[in-house]
Amino acid sequence: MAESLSARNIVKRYGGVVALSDGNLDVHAREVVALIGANGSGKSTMSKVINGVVVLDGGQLLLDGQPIRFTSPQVAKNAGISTVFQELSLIPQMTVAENIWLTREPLNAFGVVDRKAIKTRTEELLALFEGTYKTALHPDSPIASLPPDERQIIEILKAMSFDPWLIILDEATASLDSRQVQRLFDLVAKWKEQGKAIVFVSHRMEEIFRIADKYTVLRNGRTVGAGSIKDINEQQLIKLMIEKESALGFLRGEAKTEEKIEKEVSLEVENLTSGTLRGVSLQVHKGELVGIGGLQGQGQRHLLHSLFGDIPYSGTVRLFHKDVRFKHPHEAMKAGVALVPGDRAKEGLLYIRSILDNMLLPSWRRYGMPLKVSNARKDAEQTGSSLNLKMAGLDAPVSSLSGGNAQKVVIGKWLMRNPQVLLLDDPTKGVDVGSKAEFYSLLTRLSEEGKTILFYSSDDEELIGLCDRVLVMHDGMIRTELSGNTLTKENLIAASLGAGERLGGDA
Amino acid sequence: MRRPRWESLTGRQPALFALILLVLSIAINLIVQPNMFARETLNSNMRVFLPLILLAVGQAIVILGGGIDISVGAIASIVNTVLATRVGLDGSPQEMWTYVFLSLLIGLLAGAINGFFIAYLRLQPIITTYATSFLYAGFALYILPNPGGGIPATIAQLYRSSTPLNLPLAFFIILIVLLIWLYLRATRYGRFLYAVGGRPQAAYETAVPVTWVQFSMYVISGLMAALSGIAITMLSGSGNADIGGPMTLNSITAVVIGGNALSGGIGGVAGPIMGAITLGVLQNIISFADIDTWWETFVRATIIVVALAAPGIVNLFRRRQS
Amino acid sequence: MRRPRWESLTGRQPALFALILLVLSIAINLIVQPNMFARETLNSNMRVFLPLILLAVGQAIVILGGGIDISVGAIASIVNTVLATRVGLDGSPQEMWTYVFLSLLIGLLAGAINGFFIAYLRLQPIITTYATSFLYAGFALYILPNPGGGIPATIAQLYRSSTPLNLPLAFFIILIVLLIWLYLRATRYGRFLYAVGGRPQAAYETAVPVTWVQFSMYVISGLMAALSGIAITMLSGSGNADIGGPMTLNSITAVVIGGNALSGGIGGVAGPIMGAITLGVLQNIISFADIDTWWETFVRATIIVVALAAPGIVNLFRRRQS
Amino acid sequence: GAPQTEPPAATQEPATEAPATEAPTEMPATESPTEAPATGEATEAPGAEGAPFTIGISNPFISSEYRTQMIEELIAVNQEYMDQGITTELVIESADTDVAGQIQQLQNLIAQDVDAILVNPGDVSGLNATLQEALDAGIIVISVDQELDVPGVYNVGIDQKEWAKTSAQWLADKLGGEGDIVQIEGFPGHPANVARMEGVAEVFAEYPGINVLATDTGRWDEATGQQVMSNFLASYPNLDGYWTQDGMAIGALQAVMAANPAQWPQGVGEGRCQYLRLWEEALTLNPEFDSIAVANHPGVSPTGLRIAVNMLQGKQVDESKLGGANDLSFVLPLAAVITSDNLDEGLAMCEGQPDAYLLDDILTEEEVQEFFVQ
Ligand SMILES: Nc1ncnc2c1ncn2[C@@H]1O[C@H](COP(=O)(O)OP(=O)(O)OP(=O)(O)O)[C@@H](O)[C@H]1O
Ligand SMILES: Nc1ncnc2c1ncn2[C@@H]1O[C@H](COP(=O)(O)OP(=O)(O)OP(=O)(O)O)[C@@H](O)[C@H]1O
Ligand SMILES: [Mg+2]
Ligand SMILES: [Mg+2]
Repeated sequence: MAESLSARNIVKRYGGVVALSDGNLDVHAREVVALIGANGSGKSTMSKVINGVVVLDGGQLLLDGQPIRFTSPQVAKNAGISTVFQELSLIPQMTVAENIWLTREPLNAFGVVDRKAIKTRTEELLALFEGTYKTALHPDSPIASLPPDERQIIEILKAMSFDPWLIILDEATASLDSRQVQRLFDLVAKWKEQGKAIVFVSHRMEEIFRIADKYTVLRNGRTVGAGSIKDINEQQLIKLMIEKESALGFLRGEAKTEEKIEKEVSLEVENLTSGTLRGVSLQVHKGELVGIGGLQGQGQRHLLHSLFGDIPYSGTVRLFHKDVRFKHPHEAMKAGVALVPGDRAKEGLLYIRSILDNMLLPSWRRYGMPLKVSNARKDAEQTGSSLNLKMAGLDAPVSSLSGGNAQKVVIGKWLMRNPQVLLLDDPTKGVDVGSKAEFYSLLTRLSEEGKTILFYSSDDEELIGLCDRVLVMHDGMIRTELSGNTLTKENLIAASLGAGERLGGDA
Repeated sequence: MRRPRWESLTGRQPALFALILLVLSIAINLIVQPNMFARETLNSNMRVFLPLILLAVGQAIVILGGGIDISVGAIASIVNTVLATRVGLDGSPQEMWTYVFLSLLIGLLAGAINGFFIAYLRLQPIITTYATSFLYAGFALYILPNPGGGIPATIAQLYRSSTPLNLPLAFFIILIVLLIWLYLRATRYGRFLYAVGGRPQAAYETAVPVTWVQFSMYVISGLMAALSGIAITMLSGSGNADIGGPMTLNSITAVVIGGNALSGGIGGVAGPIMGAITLGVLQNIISFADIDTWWETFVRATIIVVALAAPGIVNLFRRRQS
Repeated sequence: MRRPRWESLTGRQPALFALILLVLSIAINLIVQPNMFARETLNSNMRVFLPLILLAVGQAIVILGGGIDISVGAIASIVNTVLATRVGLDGSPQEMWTYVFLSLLIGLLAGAINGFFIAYLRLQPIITTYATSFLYAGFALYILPNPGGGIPATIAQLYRSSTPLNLPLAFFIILIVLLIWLYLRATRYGRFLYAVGGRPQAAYETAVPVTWVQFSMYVISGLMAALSGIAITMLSGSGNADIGGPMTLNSITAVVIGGNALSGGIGGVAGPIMGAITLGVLQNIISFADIDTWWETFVRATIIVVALAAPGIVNLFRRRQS
Repeated sequence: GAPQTEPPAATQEPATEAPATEAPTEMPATESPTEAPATGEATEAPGAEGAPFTIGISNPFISSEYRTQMIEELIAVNQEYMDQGITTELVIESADTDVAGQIQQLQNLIAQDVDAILVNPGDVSGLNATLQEALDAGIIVISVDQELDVPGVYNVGIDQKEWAKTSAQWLADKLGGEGDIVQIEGFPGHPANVARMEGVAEVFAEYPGINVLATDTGRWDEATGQQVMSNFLASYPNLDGYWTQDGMAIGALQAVMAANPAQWPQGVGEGRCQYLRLWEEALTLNPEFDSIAVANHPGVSPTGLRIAVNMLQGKQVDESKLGGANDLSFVLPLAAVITSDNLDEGLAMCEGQPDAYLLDDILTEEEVQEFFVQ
């Protein structure tokens, strides 16, 4: 097993875009290096250079001090490097077991894949995350049928099954809930013990300080800092990541005041029931920012999509005191409701079309017939900059954006409709700290303008920092409501696990 | 700001390559047929190209929207047989216009059937239209089992030899089609079309009326096929149930040469029009270059291969360089 | 654990629908042609179906891997013309086997050319193979401009009337092909094929040799096309440069009826084999049901539409219900 | 179209001395083995009294006027025999299909125990083995419209080469052996096209003054023929003549009429009512125009049916009357040769017929008897 890998002065260009101009990274066995940076700073590109998926245009890779060229993923795999890809490397049509063991299937004497062995070994791997996924997850489940968090788990297990000495986790925690993250960190600790090296990419500061030993910061494709995590604090890290220190203070929102409660009720849900939802009732006021929390897959997305007319349901929904029952997202949009979907890889974006096209798709109506494209362009530019969107230009295709920036396009296109009710389905997955801050201030501004916001996030920090109230869902029901000083991390976790009733006493 | 690179040029102007190819082939044609731009020659060429051009426009829109329509040729055949049997060689101009109107309805209906299966029943476009192409071709054959019939010579003559402003009639028709397309592209419908072709699921999530857009694009394609059928009837003056069949693959070729991505969402209509003209000009070149009949097939094949593969190969070299 | 739903049945056994369709059409055929299972009848049917079956197998593999091969018919034509001109009506059996071997090499080469363009130069499969189909068809025409030539009658007879174990020879060939496929599918190569067809980018990132797999599947398809060309030469006993052309679209139809997704990654080879047989049986039914000539085209088209559309429609109802 | 039981006229015969009288004597020797199946059939099925006979038709291409007229006439002639109790309803296998498909058609006919098969082959040799199987099963096989080389299979048709020579000869004569011409051919490689173009080349080879400027394919398609002719006219404004065939002739003439050049080329036409009517119209535009229309008539098939019935009834074919490449062909006279001299007659034959109607001739029962041993 190797002892160290170094990347020196890496340059990588995509057409005219320079993704990495001077990337440096050192990682040694038995340590976790946090690779951090704003969206589009080149973290994923660095990962792809190290694992051979893209070929570098300049610079050098050193394995145990020896120069090495990775011309294809095979070469890197043989050198013991494996990756959890930000956009996942799973084949939707194939099963869990087939995906995990792809290229390393155990074979019998005739070169035939040993299906039994595969199944047993997959079950062993799945056991590592036992209890954090739905029971239906099974070695023979097709990937296409799995929710994002379960796919992420499979991607992690797949990377692990190579038994590499270096594992790159590119935003592996973005789709995971706190319990799943904990399991992953337990594994990381074990890997360290076994002498493995880990590169950990995340936008969640709390996670970085929890498991990283070292840090490397990328800014605009350039490594601007590296060192031991002990020697640095969060504010300093963030300062390294972003040039301007805009809206940083907002990061840990101060406790909200209760003054908004008097305002009128804008969204009222009674006994909403569908496939997974088992009678959800809630009220949101105008100008209120209400969070929805809980573990993955407790019905949060179902709730949002039902409200958006995407999933049929029974029960009543009142919007501004009028009973509504949207049969199609179209109707919801007409009534001023917008949903920012979470799984950007699957929904939302037209990758081959331009950023402009994507941002304006839901809003063209406003621009007349024929369309006044220059006005639209101006508006899109404005929304883009309010979200800190890093792009070559509005006419560049979305496929040229980094993961986090693509997500900003998804958010931006819905904000451009200027909705009255904003449903957010885990929108900040993979969005960097700086942009998150801008996004939070944008949300706060919107709620101050009187918009109604229902905000689901898998990031507990975010809910606590941003929301007036948090409704914690468990098993298709709202179990607990946290607000004011009951809105703490401990309570949120306890409630997520279904310990709703005991809460009052704990606080 | 930045100097335009080949990539961004072809990316934003997918028709650029089609234009180069067209200019090139016209140049060669001029060598072998120097009087190519004489009014008569130009007109006799353009009126022959027009049916394919119209078909390619419809095909381009469907392909832009992420579909494909294998039945366009058969729809043109139906229209041709209807006109040839119902109007007849000694029909009145009035009858002709009535049946031209009926032809458009037929195109609309045939397109709507395709659209219904594909947009509402979610069947695969290539297979569905391949299957309906049998139905439509069978129907054309049923209407006119034997080539024959026709339209009044005076009306055919109108199409064949009108040259308003000393320009072929076909120019004006192409211009009108192009203007309608440019308007359409600048409307919300145009944006929806690109969105649906880009990624229907994403478009749906954005509340683009995907089903309706898909349905409508097959209707447009049916309509264009009907227009093509009318044009070819005017050109030949007679009916033949097989007349449209061979044009289907040519229309797809024209669209691809025109720079549209077969996977949808990229391209336009001007490119495919140029592609269709290029195909016609190539035919001319081969015919005038006095190539031995046996080599013709070969030369033709090679030219098509090059035309189809060239953008890909250019891309490849670009990629290698960067 | 869970009761098997139609969805999961067709999802995991995409060939199920093809099987139902096949059984159904055989049942109807039995009504109109009661002696269908007599050895002679069975043999004479199977030997006619075999060329399409072999073509469909190659096509199925390419489609599974996310591609498509429009040139298979033309490759079969080359092989047919080579055998018919080089072996000749009075060639020796030994010559025949030499040229059968050469035919396989030709199929391999033609497939490799396709594969090179598509896998290494990254050109679009549908366009590339459409273009090479012109080249290959032109080449076949060059080898044998006029239909004619042939293979020794004794060898044709061997193919036409061998019935080992009282079963048509075709059965054994199909069985061998199926066994090879089942083996292939169970190997790592099989997994790679499904992975590349499913999501090539992900496969690439997982260190699957994507380029190589893509290349190899066109080679396989070329090889199967050559086998198909050999079979059709044995069947007809003579050469005709146009012989394979019409079979290409039929092979795609067979694959789709067989339950494979045109988008790749789903399906197998047994389904397409059943699909090809179904197409042949349908032809039989139409011919025995004594349908009036003009309606035949219509009936044929309708049956194909239904066969192609049925899985989609079933899916639709399933979706509506859930 | 109304079935034509009364053949238009026997008047067209002079045009062709049937080129059928070569090597009549050596034949019997080589023919005797192949005669065997036919005689076998005669004894198995008890001759004329074994009736009614079932006759099957295999046709792989449907969308042409020729094929439709052929099928209609077959049905009409068969009706005569049915009325006499000699045959049953025809078993018709007719659909657009490829070689494998026609093999399947033939196999299905064999499986249905027909007594005779009339096949219009889509491939000159691809059906040979299957037809041999039919012969082995004691079925009488007659190939119409296309000469096959299978011992035991009789062919019925016109001589394609002779057919083409007739009009080429006319053109050469008309131009006085001198002038610039163009040619529009059918599908390159199609056997009929090959035979025809050979004939045309033979004729023009004898006239060094005739200068073939260009040859292009009109793919046997009227619209393509028109386009090709338009192109020719644009680049060779002083054409003296053109040679073409079948439906392309209509397109070519339309192109000439549309271009209306100062000097019209003289051109070859086809024996179809639409052409004759167009010709008549062309004369109003330019009385100088002259043409010739030679029919490639579908009536050869119903004539073939009559021959099949006679064979089924046990009559002996008079081998000495056969011709063609292998002396196994009933070479029928051309049905109609229309020139400016008898254009009126041609138009009269078209009276009441649709445009698509091809001038036709079906041999009568008596005429067919000529081919059998008396
Ligand atoms: N395939 C591509 N084509 C063109 N440009 C690309 C491509 N992939 C990435 N880029 C560009 O390269 C830069 C770095 O992207 P990268 O994905 O490495 O960022 P990242 O640090 O991973 O960001 P995120 O946190 O959003 O995932 C971005 O500006 C992006 O737009
Ligand atoms: N949906 C769209 N959103 C934003 N810009 C667009 C869109 N469609 C076209 N454009 C812009 O318009 C210009 C021309 O577009 P396009 O390539 O579609 O041309 P076009 O007129 O369709 O050409 P033609 O019709 O061949 O092919 C480009 O600069 C392109 O970026
Ligand atoms: Mg990234
Ligand atoms: Mg364009």
